[in-house]
Amino acid sequence: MYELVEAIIYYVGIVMVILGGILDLIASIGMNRFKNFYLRLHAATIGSIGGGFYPLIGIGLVVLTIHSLGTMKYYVAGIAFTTAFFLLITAPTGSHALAQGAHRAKIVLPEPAVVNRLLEDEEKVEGGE
Amino acid sequence: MAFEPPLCYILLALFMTYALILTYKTLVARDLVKAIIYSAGQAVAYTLALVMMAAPDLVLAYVAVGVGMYTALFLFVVSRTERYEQEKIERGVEESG
Amino acid sequence: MAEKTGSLRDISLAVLASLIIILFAIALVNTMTISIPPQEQHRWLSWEFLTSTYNWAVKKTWAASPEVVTSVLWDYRGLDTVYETSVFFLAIIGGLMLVRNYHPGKKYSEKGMSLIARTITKITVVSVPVVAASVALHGHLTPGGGFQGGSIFAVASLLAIVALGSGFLLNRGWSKSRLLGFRTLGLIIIASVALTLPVIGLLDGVKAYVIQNQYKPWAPVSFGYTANIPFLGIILYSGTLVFLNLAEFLAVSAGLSLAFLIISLPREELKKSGGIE
Amino acid sequence: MNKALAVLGLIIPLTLLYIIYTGSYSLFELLLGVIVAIIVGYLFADAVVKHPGKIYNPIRWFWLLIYGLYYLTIIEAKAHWGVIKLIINPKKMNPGIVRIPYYVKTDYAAVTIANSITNTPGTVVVDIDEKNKKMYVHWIKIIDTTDEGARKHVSETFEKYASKIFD
Amino acid sequence: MDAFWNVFLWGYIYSTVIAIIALTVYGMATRPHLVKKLILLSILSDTANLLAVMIGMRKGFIKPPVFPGISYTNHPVANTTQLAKFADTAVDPVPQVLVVTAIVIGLAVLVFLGYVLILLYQKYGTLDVRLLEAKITGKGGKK
Amino acid sequence: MGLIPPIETTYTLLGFATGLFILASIFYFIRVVKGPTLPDIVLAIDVLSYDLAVFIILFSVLCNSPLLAVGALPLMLWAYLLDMYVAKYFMKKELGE
Repeated sequence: MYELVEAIIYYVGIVMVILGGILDLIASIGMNRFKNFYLRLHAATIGSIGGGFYPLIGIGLVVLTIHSLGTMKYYVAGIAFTTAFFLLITAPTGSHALAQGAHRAKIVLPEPAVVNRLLEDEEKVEGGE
Repeated sequence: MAFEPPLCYILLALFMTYALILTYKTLVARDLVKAIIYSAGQAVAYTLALVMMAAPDLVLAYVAVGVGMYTALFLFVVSRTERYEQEKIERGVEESG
Repeated sequence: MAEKTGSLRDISLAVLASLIIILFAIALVNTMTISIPPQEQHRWLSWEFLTSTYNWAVKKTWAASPEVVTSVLWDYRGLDTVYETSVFFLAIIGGLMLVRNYHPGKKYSEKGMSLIARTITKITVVSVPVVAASVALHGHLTPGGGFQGGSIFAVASLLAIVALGSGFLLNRGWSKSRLLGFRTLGLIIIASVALTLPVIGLLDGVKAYVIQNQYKPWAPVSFGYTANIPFLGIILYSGTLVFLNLAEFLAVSAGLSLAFLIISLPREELKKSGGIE
Repeated sequence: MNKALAVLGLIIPLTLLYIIYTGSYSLFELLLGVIVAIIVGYLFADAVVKHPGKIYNPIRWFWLLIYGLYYLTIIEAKAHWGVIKLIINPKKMNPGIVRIPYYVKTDYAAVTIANSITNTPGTVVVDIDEKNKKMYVHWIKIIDTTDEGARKHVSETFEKYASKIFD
Repeated sequence: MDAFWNVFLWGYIYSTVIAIIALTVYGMATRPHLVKKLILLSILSDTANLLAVMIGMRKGFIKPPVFPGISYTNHPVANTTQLAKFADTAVDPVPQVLVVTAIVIGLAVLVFLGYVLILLYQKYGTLDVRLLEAKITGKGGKK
Repeated sequence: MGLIPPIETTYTLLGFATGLFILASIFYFIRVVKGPTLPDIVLAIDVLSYDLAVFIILFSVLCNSPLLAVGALPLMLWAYLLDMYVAKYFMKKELGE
């Protein structure tokens, strides 16, 4: 039973790590292919969640099954899980803050855009006052 | 083991290359905020170089200082003072000053 | 045209500078001060440190800690580190000239950034000090220590300053005098830990050194290295190292928080309290 | 009194963080973790916890677990696949910023919705209007430009769970 | 062949370090803005620290100088063979110790310099060295 | 024991993943150098840090020296801090408000 659980943990972890590597590569190619800052934000999301969160969890799980590390395996796994937790809550906030700052200061505008409600509303507020 | 020493040296060389290119960009950037961001990237590259050199204590100290605090300090200074570095100055400004 | 010649002069100067430095480097390598590639054998001193810090068999030279860096930092080379801590203190004190007429006790702005950034930053500001404390408390067992934990804590307070406004910390009572007090408290703890054993030695009539950690044959007083606490087991605390790490953590975190709190005060406040022109 | 309850509520998560980060599990470490958690809670608890009663409610934790599993497996996989297709063929995209209203009460619920939106590739919250309870979302492949239609496609599931967890 | 690659790689790594030092020194000498000088000074000090750590590296390295597997309650007695094995694979700790304090002290000194720059700007209204010279001496700047 | 492949296979697979992450870091670095505007550079440094944080942990496992993994958490957190500064600088120029 214990062996079975360990094997499940191991295979889930290793699949997550390799999938994460592939996703990270795709995201980095996307960073170079997309033309605009706002589009690159989406590639960056793949890089942070698919290429950061999943492999971190995966390494944490894989390390738990490597017994040659002794008690230090809990150390590495703990660091991996904590990093994953912080990544899950801070990466979207960073993206949001950056996008908000860029849009407020009008450094880059989302072009081409089908519709830009934010610009419409900002202009409405400025016109009303 | 997967990481024999020559492979580690190649990685170290890669990160030092990152640092070199970013230092050059820092030097030539006219916009000081851009220079600050490039220097933060250079700090990330140095952090990885320190990891390659097996210095975990230094990594902990250097990431906080290099990426976190130098950037904050310089941005505070820039936001209090001026943002652009001028290559040429007008003589008229000098005379009046 | 002038632009072009300027850049040409720049490039030639750069080439000249790098040539000079490369010549220096070749000279260094040829005189074997540094070696390319890195040397295979240890230097004598590093071999001594690596084999003696956790050597239970030879207790007259050990530091009772598996962390070689921290034990060199606070035991073998401790006095130097104390001096460097005081240099750091003086640099922060020098920075306080910006706010000579600073009046605490009034409300500061707490505007901050957007709702999302504020909420997540609050969660992060609560969590990061825990990580910093873990790094500082395990300074003598795993990589880390007072400097590292202190800088991690300072980045947490920096995060609060940027995303929540400096009012978040100032209205909470993190005033200049209080942070300076914590900074000084850290230094006082370091000084008292450093001076405890000499005072005891003086009273007992035996020899002891400033920043002595473990027992030496010619200085037979020590802080001990393990404590047997009921229900918890035998705790390895490595003599002075854990106290000095904690004091340094306090000092560095308070000092850096203070430095960034002052530099981030809004412009009018700074002008009022600085009295510039 | 409220602050003491808030500190008590924070002890368990912070001690858990300390123990996981430290990676060595003994009674002494647990004790140190509790002490550190109490000190940190004393410093910052009243800023984080407004209603301490909600921390002790196991039903909210249960919904958080369900939501986390559902979100991290199914929703993320779908969204990743959508954007990977766009990276392979960037001509098919249809970007723009839409306005999405939200109807939850607390800050934490709103932040959960916003971060869930940003964490799924394809949608990023660009700005948030706290007074009118609206988010401005940059959407890489717009299907519906009206407010309610966009909400149905982007954030309705998140909102359902977020109100269960935090409201 | 292997030795050649090692020498080549290490020559490359040392030359990048030297190039960074040259770039920063050159930039500090020629760039007119004081904040730019400060940024380059920070990079220069970091590079010096990095060079110090690099000299402490060893051939069969990749083990930090920390004896692994010790916690507060679990601290077995390390015998001489374990210690010799550990010391055989660990890097040189002495440069790292020198650098740890140097980093934080460097930060404190830079914070101090940042304060000085803010005061300078409040007094003279510029941070460009040429304009500053003109304002302080009351004459025209560099001709 | 039979269910899990031998340790060498694990190290080979993890080494393959590490190669992918290093390759990705090169592409991110190209974006850092190219990035026309300031937010692009910051975003690229951000994702580069996340990528390298994962790389640090993989590296520490592959080199069989787990103590090197400590650098991952600070590297990731301070990248977030960098975002915050720059966003605040864009929005109002007054960082301590």
